[in-house]
Amino acid sequence: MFETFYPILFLVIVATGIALLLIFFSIFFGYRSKQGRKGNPYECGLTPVGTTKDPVPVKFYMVAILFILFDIEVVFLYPWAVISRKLGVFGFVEMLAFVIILLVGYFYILGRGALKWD
Amino acid sequence: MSLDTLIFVISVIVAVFSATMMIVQRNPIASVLYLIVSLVAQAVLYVQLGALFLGSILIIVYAGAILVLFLFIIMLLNLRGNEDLGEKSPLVSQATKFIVSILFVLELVFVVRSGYVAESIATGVADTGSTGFGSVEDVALLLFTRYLYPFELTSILLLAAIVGAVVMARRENRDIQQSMFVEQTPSETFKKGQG
Amino acid sequence: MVPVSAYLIVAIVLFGIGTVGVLISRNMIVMFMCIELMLNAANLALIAFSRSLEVMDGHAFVFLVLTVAAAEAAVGLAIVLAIYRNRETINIDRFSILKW
Amino acid sequence: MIDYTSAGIDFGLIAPEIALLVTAFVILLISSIRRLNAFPIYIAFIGLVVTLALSIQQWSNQESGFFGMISCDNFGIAFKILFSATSLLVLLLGYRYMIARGIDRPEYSALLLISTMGMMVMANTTDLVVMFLGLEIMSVPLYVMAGFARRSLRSNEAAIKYFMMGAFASAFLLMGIAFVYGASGTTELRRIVADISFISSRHGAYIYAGAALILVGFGFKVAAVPFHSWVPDVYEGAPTPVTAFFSVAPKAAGFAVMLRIFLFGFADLEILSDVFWVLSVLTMSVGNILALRQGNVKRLLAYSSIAHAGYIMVALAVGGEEAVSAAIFYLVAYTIFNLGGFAVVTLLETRSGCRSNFSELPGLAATHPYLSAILALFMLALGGFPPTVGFLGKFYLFAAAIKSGYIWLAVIGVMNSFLSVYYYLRVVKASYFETSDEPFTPVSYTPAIVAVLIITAVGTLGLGFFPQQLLEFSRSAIFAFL
Repeated sequence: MFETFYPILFLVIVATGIALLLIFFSIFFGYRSKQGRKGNPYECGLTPVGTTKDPVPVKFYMVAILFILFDIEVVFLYPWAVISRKLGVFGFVEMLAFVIILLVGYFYILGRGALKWD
Repeated sequence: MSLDTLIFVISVIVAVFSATMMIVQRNPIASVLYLIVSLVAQAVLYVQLGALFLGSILIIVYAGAILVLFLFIIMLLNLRGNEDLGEKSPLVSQATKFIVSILFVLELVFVVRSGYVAESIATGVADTGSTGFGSVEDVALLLFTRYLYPFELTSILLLAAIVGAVVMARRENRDIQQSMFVEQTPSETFKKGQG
Repeated sequence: MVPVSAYLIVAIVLFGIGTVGVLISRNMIVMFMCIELMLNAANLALIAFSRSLEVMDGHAFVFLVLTVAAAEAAVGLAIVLAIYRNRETINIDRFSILKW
Repeated sequence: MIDYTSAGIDFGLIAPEIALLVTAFVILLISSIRRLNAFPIYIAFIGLVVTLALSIQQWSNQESGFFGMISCDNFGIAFKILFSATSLLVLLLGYRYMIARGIDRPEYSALLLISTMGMMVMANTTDLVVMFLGLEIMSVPLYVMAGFARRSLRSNEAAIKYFMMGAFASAFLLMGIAFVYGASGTTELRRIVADISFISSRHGAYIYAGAALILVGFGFKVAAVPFHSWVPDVYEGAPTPVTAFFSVAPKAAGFAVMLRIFLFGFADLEILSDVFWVLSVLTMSVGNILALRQGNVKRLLAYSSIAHAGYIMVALAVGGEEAVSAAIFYLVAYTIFNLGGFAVVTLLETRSGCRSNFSELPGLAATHPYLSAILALFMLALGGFPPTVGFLGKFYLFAAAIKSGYIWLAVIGVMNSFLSVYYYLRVVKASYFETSDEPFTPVSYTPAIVAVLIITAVGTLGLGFFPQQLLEFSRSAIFAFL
């Protein structure tokens, strides 16, 4: 009774298989030489600057937090879209209210310059 | 030992093991990754219980977005788990907390065992997709008619969260000349690193 | 076949692990993640009950609870960030300036 | 097509909530365009006055709407009136303090309105799903308001502690709702009440576990004793107007929902009244005992709010219409004189560099006779002295307890009130009879806070002498669906 899931299972197995295979080949058959600049992190050929330890500037988090909240809005749209034809005008007005309330939030963010990238 | 029970046992072991590992970890990045693994295992349990749509939502939205936000914030705050966390709280208080929680769990497990649970699910669980249980259609139908009011309430909750997140996390220079409350301005090292 | 009560017991065990995590962990973010784990355990219990009742209400409610968890996570992390900018520590115990 | 005739989509039911929402939207949109300091406060004031009028006008039209998710009865409307009046007073109370602290951001009034709306949603439904969402809509703005003074470490600590406690309580509440749903097959309290006998016979274990978990969840929210450890730090860390709001409105909302769930939903589970008996005695005594040694008026009011939660829990232990109306009477009275007390504390703390410690009180009576008189009045009301409405509140509560046979509970309650009189009078003694060398820094009044002081003082004394109006109000505010 799991027939419906065999394709997904197969996909997962093949994907992980290929990934592991590649790693396995590069470890065991790869030519190894550890000297000079080869060990530096690759920064498109430029000489690498700074270390991986210095903190990421704080202003990136604002985008991340607001992404989560608007991601939830999109997730509500998905089941609504599935039955929007059956709900008709009632469903449309319902989702309109939902989106308008979040639009107020969006205009608030724009106005307050929360996403300003000075 | 049918396939169904096998999958159940495997995902339970993975879920419980990674949940405990999450707590024990010193490095918060490893904790987040263990929590993601635990959630994926729970999603398998959701699917086994017939909640196909919710299982996928759990992985896409929850493990995919929210826990990635946790990871992002941990990277942002540059936590390596090596901060000095002050002295460990006394062993006695930790032990009592542990025992209290174990008793609490045993109490609830006893409640479940004695409770009467309709065994109707003895029939195959996964193939219920066809009988209209757990598919997107049914959840959506219910969500947008009977749960109309809670649905609109969630948009207000999201608005409150947006305003809250902007207020708390936005950098305001007006704050710098602050009130008498300020006992300590942000330490020098942090200012330099603010970028 | 796996009876529903098995799923309930798993939900309760995860809930217990979350409670232990909240009480014992000393890093704010790990404590926060344990609360999220508890919320998910409650979701699992809801779905298990909804399965045994053959009623879909549990699913709609879990869908709404995921929204609540997301909103809580966003606000909670914003507060943690505000704290971190004021002070460098995330350790919950060191916050004792208000001890009576 | 789906028919919506039976849906009962009637916007009249949620008119006050919509008014609050629209006001919050206007504030948010305008504040995002221009930085006008006083503007949001005026809009919020107008919005709250409109909301108050709408909820009063809604009185006694008992119906349920939105697929049964909203049950708008006198009980809910009474709390709508209480919440809008409370947030109106808190808005006026805090305006001057926020400017002095430099944290008068426009979002403050918007968050206050959204939180009030969440409370109204909580109090006006018999569906556990909507209660949970209303609780979250109430709590999220409060977490942010607690940490509003972002640059102050105390405020940050208050925010994170309140957040962790709140989220922890919501997880327990959700697990409780899951168990109740599992036992009864529905989250609708009315259908649970309908077949409670069948449920408790077949799924007895589940319903009790669910009730216990819900009780733990709300225990945190209402700061009952075993779950009260977060209260002093959060109440003292948060800005004073926010603490005033904390100590009154979320507590009233928590009790509104607890009254609905435990006295209406699970009325037949006898063991619950014994649990509440123990809880209320514990909360009263520990709250009072801890308040004895406080050196700061703000912390003292925090512990006294725990003790008052214990008094109100007497109604939950006793049960029945008499107790519910006594609880509503007490909640209204407590809101009046507690907000008054916090108005005085806010005045004292607005002076730069001053906290509301006992050491700073001497000389208050000498320099500000009226202010110290009002402070003394509020302290007497909190202690439950006869002329004030505080005495009547406790009187009706304990009378209801005695009438239904809870003699010992009433006796312990009275003893606790006597114990509490001691620390309330310490405040009066400090401001009147003690003297200190350094001069008392003068307090600056604004029309808004003077209005709050007058309203609360007149309310405390007036209702003390003529309580019929409030008594009638709380008598008719019983569940319509009992």
